[in-house]
Amino acid sequence: MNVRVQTADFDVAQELARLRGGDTGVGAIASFIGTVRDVNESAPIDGMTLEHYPGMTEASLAEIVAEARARFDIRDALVIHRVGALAPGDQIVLVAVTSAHRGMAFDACRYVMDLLKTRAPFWKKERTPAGDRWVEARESDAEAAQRW
Amino acid sequence: MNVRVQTADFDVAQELARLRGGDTGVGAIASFIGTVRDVNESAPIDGMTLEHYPGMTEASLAEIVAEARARFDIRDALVIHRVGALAPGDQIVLVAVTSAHRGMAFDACRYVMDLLKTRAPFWKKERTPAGDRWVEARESDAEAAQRW
Amino acid sequence: MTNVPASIVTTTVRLVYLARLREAFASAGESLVLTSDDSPSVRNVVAALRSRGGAWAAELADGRAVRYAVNHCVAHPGSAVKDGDEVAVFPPVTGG
Amino acid sequence: MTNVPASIVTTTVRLVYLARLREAFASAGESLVLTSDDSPSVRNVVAALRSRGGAWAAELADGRAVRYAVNHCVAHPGSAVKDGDEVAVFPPVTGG
Repeated sequence: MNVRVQTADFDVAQELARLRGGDTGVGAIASFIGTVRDVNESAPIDGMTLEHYPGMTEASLAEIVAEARARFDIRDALVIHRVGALAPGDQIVLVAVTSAHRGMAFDACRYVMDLLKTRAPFWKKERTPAGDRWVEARESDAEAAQRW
Repeated sequence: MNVRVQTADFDVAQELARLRGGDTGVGAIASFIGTVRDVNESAPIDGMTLEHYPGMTEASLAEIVAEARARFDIRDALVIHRVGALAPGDQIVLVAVTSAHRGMAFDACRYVMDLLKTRAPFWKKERTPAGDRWVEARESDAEAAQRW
Repeated sequence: MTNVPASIVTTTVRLVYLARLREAFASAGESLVLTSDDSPSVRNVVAALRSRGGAWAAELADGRAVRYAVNHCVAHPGSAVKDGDEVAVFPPVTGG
Repeated sequence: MTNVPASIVTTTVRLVYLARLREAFASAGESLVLTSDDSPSVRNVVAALRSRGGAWAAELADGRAVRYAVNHCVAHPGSAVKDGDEVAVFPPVTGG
């Protein structure tokens, strides 16, 4: 299963090894990890809670991966997104793509992240010294998704 | 030391953790791993030997990383390149970049790989059933580097 | 010509509210019965909610960024809804 | 005006051959003494090697893809070389 939503952390080396499996046709692995920062819009962050929409989340991620497979010449792709309470420094998301050559791996990895950011139903609620606040969507994310 | 040339394999999870260190200003980690394929230009590959030019290799990689730092708003960057005998499936190179947001991390990671491919003094010699052969430089790599 | 009265159709949808809207509405979801003489759409759902006033009218006002899904697929105000559909109402996503 | 004879300068460089060229030349490197009445460049080094004929002339012929470095920095045929420099001659790189 190449799309996972989980509260548990992940080990990127293990996940990449599993993704490649025994496929020695793979020459390139591009990956992206999103992590919790301790600051956002100049305000300190104590942590955050990731909420999602069970059912739609998995469908949405699977659809994005299927689109990436159709659009780019890749061997395989993986998305892991965590939900629940996270602390600064914690890993949030892993997107990894294998392909024969690096161009397609980079493109597909970025494509999946850009679409995930605007289409996958996750919401971040930050804990700050001034109280909790829902993170606002960034216009730059909409623009990144529209470039494709 | 964020540029390493070594015969030993590397663990990507460990390397990324070391790269991030305690920097909770990091929100994005883009990474790329190149691996040995079992086929190249339709011919089966039993393995390869990576030769390099000691001294220039490290200087060249450090220069590429410095250029990436100057050009992109990133927190840190790492390059590990293996040399010596490698088998199909083996990891060859790791490029990893940390930044606050994903755009710069993706750009800088790809930039380092594109420049490494055309400037860093490494040469691959493939072992094939028909004998050993030096890998020829690919025109697409020169084009990728020129896009920047 | 004779005017034939349109048949009155009721459509029951399951509503799901998420993230900031779940908190603003103080509800994770509910069942909503639409009464309409036409094919109902997400727009009819939103209109029914807005008519409640208060947080409903404020959060779903024109110009507010609200997203919709019907049966887990991204939807738009014009998307059709039919009996038994799950209609989700949520703010722009902020994962990753 | 009187013609003043130019002084004859010798420049000794350390040559490094890598990868396919190391094999073609059956050598990992050598010392080369350039005798020149002008500021020598990589071009003079290449000319001296080509004049040996055989693999040297073939591998370093015009139109062959050959790369150079002087003291570990990417260089070009016009790059100056001075006494004590390390000049590397190698094929286009293929790492990564």
